[in-house]
Amino acid sequence: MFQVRIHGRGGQGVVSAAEILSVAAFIEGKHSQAVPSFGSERMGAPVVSFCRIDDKPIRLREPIMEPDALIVQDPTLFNAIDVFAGLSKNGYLLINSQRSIKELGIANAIKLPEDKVRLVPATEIALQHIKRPLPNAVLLGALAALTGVIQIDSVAEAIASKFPGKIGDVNIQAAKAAYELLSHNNQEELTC
Amino acid sequence: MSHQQVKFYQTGTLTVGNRLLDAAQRTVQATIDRSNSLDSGHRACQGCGEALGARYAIDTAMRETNNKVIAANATGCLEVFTTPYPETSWTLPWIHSLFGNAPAIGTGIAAAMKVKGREDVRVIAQGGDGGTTDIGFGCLSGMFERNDDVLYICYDNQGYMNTGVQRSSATPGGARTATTMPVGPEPGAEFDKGKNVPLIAMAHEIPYVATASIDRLHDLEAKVKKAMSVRGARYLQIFVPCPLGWGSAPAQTVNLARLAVESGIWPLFEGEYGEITSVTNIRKQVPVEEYLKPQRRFAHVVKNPKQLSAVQAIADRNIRKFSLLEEQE
Amino acid sequence: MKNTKPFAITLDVGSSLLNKTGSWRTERPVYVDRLPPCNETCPAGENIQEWLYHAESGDYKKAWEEIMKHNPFPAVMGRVCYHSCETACNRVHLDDAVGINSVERFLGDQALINQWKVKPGKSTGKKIMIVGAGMAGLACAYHLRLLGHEVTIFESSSKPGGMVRYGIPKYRMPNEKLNAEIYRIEDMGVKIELNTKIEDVLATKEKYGFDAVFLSIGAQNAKLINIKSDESIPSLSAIAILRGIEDDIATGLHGHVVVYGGGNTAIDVARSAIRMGAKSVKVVVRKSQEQMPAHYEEIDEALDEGVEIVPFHSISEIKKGQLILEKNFVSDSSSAKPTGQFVAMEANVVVQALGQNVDESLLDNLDELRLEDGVLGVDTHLMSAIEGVFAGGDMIPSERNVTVAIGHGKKAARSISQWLHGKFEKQSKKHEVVDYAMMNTWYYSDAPRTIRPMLDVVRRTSGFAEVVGDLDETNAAFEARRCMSCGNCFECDNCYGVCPDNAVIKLGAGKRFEFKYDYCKGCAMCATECPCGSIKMEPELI
Amino acid sequence: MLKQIEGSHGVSEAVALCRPEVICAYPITPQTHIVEDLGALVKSGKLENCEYINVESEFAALSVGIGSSAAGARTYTATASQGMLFMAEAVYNASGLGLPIVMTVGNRSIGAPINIWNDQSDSMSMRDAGWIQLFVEDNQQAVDIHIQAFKIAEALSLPVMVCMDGFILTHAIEGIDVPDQKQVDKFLPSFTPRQILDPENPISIGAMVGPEAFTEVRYLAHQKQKEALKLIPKINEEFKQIFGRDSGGLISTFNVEDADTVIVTLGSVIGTIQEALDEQDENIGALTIRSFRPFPLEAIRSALKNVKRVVVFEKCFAVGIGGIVANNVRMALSGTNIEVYEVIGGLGGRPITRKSLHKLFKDAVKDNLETVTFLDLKKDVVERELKREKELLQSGSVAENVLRDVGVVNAAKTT
Repeated sequence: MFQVRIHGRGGQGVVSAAEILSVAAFIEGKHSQAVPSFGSERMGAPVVSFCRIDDKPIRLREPIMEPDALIVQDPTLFNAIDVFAGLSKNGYLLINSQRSIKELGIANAIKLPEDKVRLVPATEIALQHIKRPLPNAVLLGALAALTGVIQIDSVAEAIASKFPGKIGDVNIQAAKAAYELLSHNNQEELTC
Repeated sequence: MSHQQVKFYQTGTLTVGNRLLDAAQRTVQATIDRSNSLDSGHRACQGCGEALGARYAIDTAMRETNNKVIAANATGCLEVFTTPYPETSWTLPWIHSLFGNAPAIGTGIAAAMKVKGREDVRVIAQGGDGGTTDIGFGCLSGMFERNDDVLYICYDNQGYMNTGVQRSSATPGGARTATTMPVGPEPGAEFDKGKNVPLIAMAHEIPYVATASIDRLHDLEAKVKKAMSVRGARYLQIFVPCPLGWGSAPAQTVNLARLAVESGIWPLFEGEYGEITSVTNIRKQVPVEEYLKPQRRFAHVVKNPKQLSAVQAIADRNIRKFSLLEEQE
Repeated sequence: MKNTKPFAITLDVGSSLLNKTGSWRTERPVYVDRLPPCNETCPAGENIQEWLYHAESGDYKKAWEEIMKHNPFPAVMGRVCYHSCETACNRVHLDDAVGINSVERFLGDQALINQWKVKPGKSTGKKIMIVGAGMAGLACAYHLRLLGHEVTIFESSSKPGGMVRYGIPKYRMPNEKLNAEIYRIEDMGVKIELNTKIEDVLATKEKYGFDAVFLSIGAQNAKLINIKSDESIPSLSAIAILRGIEDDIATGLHGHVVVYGGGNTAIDVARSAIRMGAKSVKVVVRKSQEQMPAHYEEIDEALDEGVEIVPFHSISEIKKGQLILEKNFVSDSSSAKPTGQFVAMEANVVVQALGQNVDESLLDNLDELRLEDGVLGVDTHLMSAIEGVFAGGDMIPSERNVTVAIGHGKKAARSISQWLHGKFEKQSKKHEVVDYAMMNTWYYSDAPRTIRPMLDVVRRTSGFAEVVGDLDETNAAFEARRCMSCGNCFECDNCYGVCPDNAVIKLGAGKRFEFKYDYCKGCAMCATECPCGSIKMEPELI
Repeated sequence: MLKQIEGSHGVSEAVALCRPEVICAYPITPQTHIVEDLGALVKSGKLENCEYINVESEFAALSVGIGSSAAGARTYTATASQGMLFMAEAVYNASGLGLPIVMTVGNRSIGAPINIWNDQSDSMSMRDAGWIQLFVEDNQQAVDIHIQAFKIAEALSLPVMVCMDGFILTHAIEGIDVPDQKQVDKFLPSFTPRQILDPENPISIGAMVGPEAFTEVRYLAHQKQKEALKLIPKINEEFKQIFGRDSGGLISTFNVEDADTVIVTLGSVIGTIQEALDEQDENIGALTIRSFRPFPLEAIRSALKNVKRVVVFEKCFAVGIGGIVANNVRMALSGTNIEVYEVIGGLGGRPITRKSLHKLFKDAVKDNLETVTFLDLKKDVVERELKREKELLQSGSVAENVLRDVGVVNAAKTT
């Protein structure tokens, strides 16, 4: 079973991200389960969502305590809550930021091999393609590239099913852009 | 006027029937084949105004719809005295659910009829003033606001008679009830409290609102007739004296209703979409004292000049507000 | 379809009929017919409420037939009856009395226009002799015919009708109407022997083999007083003058006319004098105008026409073409007292209208019968001291007016018929009279009495044209509809409507209602809301 | 057809497949997505011959349903938490009048303190209202049970509550096989009411019943629920024939045959429990109660007859006595000497983790449990509060004090 935990703020599509990810897995014939953090959060409040992917039916209903992958849609959360809680030693980490880990001042918090950590300017990419600061689809593209747990095409199809038409198209472009970015650029510029 | 006033010198259109009127102008109650929706054998007190008002209203609705009416009834006297197991006095399809939900029950029935394409079947929800102006008020306002195709009829006897005569928001100032006893410096129910639901109903701008009284049968039937001729939410509040709760003689029931109208205490009017469209004039104005005197619940008021003039002031205000003494066009 | 309904919470319609709430009752309502005040006061015993009921729905013939059960002279009554019924009418308390008299007059005239007739009863072979073709005699004859008896009337005058013809001027009672209603009676087979003065009643009875006799010669001898006079002014009798007018004989009324007396006859003469061109007409009465016996309507109309009333005076002497009047002092309603103060009054003729006496000559051959106080005594069946000889009208002790006379005629006819059958029936007990308080008059809508259009004074004074105008087809019905049907159900359906327990059965038009005592809880709402007071609450035997 | 959709969406599609004629609801978290979807289906015309009514309260919502059901319309509504309490009077009335309404409950706690998260206090508050109560384990079952619910309700002329854990199921997106219309029409005939308001055959529904017959009315209601004990498995079988899926009927068992210890529970938590059980070696089985009303005394008794101990794990609790489900289970096991422990967990949305469950299992097999155990209770917090209680005679609102101690940050973490 592969477990993904997504952190962000209300309005950034954190819940949609988990849903799209689960649909993408579903498209690939896998079993998957997406669950939002339950609550009455309003715009801007910290939000979490979860997605489990497995080859057999998923019975587990607990929140994801030990994610295999962590997506942080908003770096300002680092000061708010313990984003990294339970992240397994060889898990993946995706952060939406133009800055470096040092600049973000989280170097000590991260105990992962460099090839599992990526910083992606998701908001910028989103603004480029979607014309709105919605990093979620972008980061899913990045996740596909970083982990290979799902195919970028499945992500695209899932986005299309969630957002038919124009909005879907631009989101797919953005996701693919991030996918390309992570597939071809060397680690250097994306980690330090 | 809400109906054609035929002025026969003998009894005009004031009596129930009149052999000199042509059939069309006679009341439903005068007909030999009226439906008697609320039939004999019910357990209402002697001279019950509510039993009378209910039969007047429902029989008319039955006549207007060719006997296709379903009624929803709130908990209260009307429900208790008509349907104690194993006997029912209702001759039309009728349901009692709860005290506060009759309007919603009506909405549900109307929705069912709509979806089944039985829009020839009309729905009436009904209750006493307690079930209408107090506990059922939320559901009533909701039914109005959605403009559901339901006629709601409130039989107003100005208190919780079923539970032993307690104060409701329709209880008039000064009245003695079990919860507003005639003791202390302000004996009886306090003045300047309570609500005027007909006017609140009009504020919802529903198609039709009217007040009626069991002493004005032609007027009452004309209003039910009118109500049945339109679709959407409609409200009718009928004044029904209660010998038990008011401490009046059973034989005086209709007469008290008459005095309430003639004194201006109970203004009769119609409204459509929030506008008052007609008023039934006072015939022979009487001082409120004539209305209050035969009722034990006002015994202390009649002896108390301050309260007496307060009641008269209310009547005078009604007469001004609805111009009950002016000739209507 | 099998019953799938849940137990107890769902019930079948009609089940409450098993619950007989009639057992709650301590009082039970009952329908009653009470006596309306109009009927009670009518001297002719008409069932006024009943004929108005038919007139209300425009069935004028039925209404007329109802009158004819009691009174053969609706057209006459509608003009000369002093209608005590209207004074008694309960509607007075609401707005104004029902114009019963004018409706009756309308119905009477309708009958004449449409020539409605009445059939005599099946012949009994009995023969009755009537003396005097006044209202009493004619009414008696009519009712005897209804009962199937043969009737012959002997009348001394040249025309039938008595005081109505000879005592009431044309302007109040046009001849053609009177003649028509009398003819209708003759048409039923009544023989009238005119110009025949009966000298010996019993002999005549014997001679023609009559089975019974009715005396109704009236009181037609003027009561004249001797006024001290130098004959400088003629002093005439009112009766003679009115008779003269009828027979078109010169009356001697001219110049300044003074009428002495305050009764209807006095007013009739005074108003006739106006019409005959008198310079002035004064009516001298001993007491106040209010105390005059004449009917107030007559007095009012007379004043309108220019008649002058001179109250509190007596005529004491006629001297040198002048009347000497003495002032009277009237303490209370008691008799007038002379004061010794005198005044003179200009006059060309004095008319005495101080009352009439019965002609005693009839009794000369009837030893058993004597007048007491100027009238003939009779028993409750109007039979005199002589078996089979009955009497009525102005000649017996009672109020003297046309309607009373007609009432006597009816009563006598029925008594005679019973006497002929061997025994008098007992008087059936009268119903309780409806009092205004027994009614719920809120239900009667307000309506002004349809005022009888008065001909204007000038036209009236110019001749003997009829004074009082007619109702027509429509307003007659509407006037009738003002009747409150006191004490008698008119099927307004109130009881049927206001019963909270459906305990009243409507039996259909004309059949009235019944109570379902199984369910009636005895709330008495029906009795309270009955407009005409024809439901009564009676205690249950418990 | 298999779809990756939200539980609420699955339920709305299932309800729509049952061709409801009147739907009436008032929004309350976490039920909202279900009625929103249904509203859209009606408005768009995808769901035909159906009236969707937006009302002013839950009380009105179920009342409208009572009216439409009595008038012969197949009727659906949904609620949760406070909404359930606000409609409580109508809940009793609907069953008392014998009206086959189907209602989804998105299980949620009841305040105060107000709390929007999952537990089962709301359904439990109405456990004796005369409704049939079916608890589902996952969203597939939610879909399948709703379809069966209409058939059970209409067969018995009794209302049915389908209880699904709020958020955990209503908001979870997972694979659901949504049946097609033809299958559902084959399984569920159109509604033939036992009683109906009809001008052609008038009746009076809702009489006042006095002491002379009230006991009998209640007795008959009880017999009807006993009937349901036979009917629910029967209809589950019929469903299986057509759709090929088994919803378990009255109960589902998991390795109980030769277990010493059995965890008995309701609803979605069984998934996590099964995972936890697979990860350990103790001889523990599990049993879920699908039908809480009627309560399957016999089925549970025979399923557990050979075990040593039963641990009832429930997301609700009767203040002043303890577990609600546990006491019903004790009744099923009365006369046996099976030890029954009750564990209260997941109140107000507190996550139920495998970690905590493993500890619980270990203690259970060692009979190292108190009769009533609160899973993951913050002992330090309650002890501090209890101490304060002792010190001050009155201590103000317990809830406030606890929240102050726990602190907002911690509260956020627990999600």
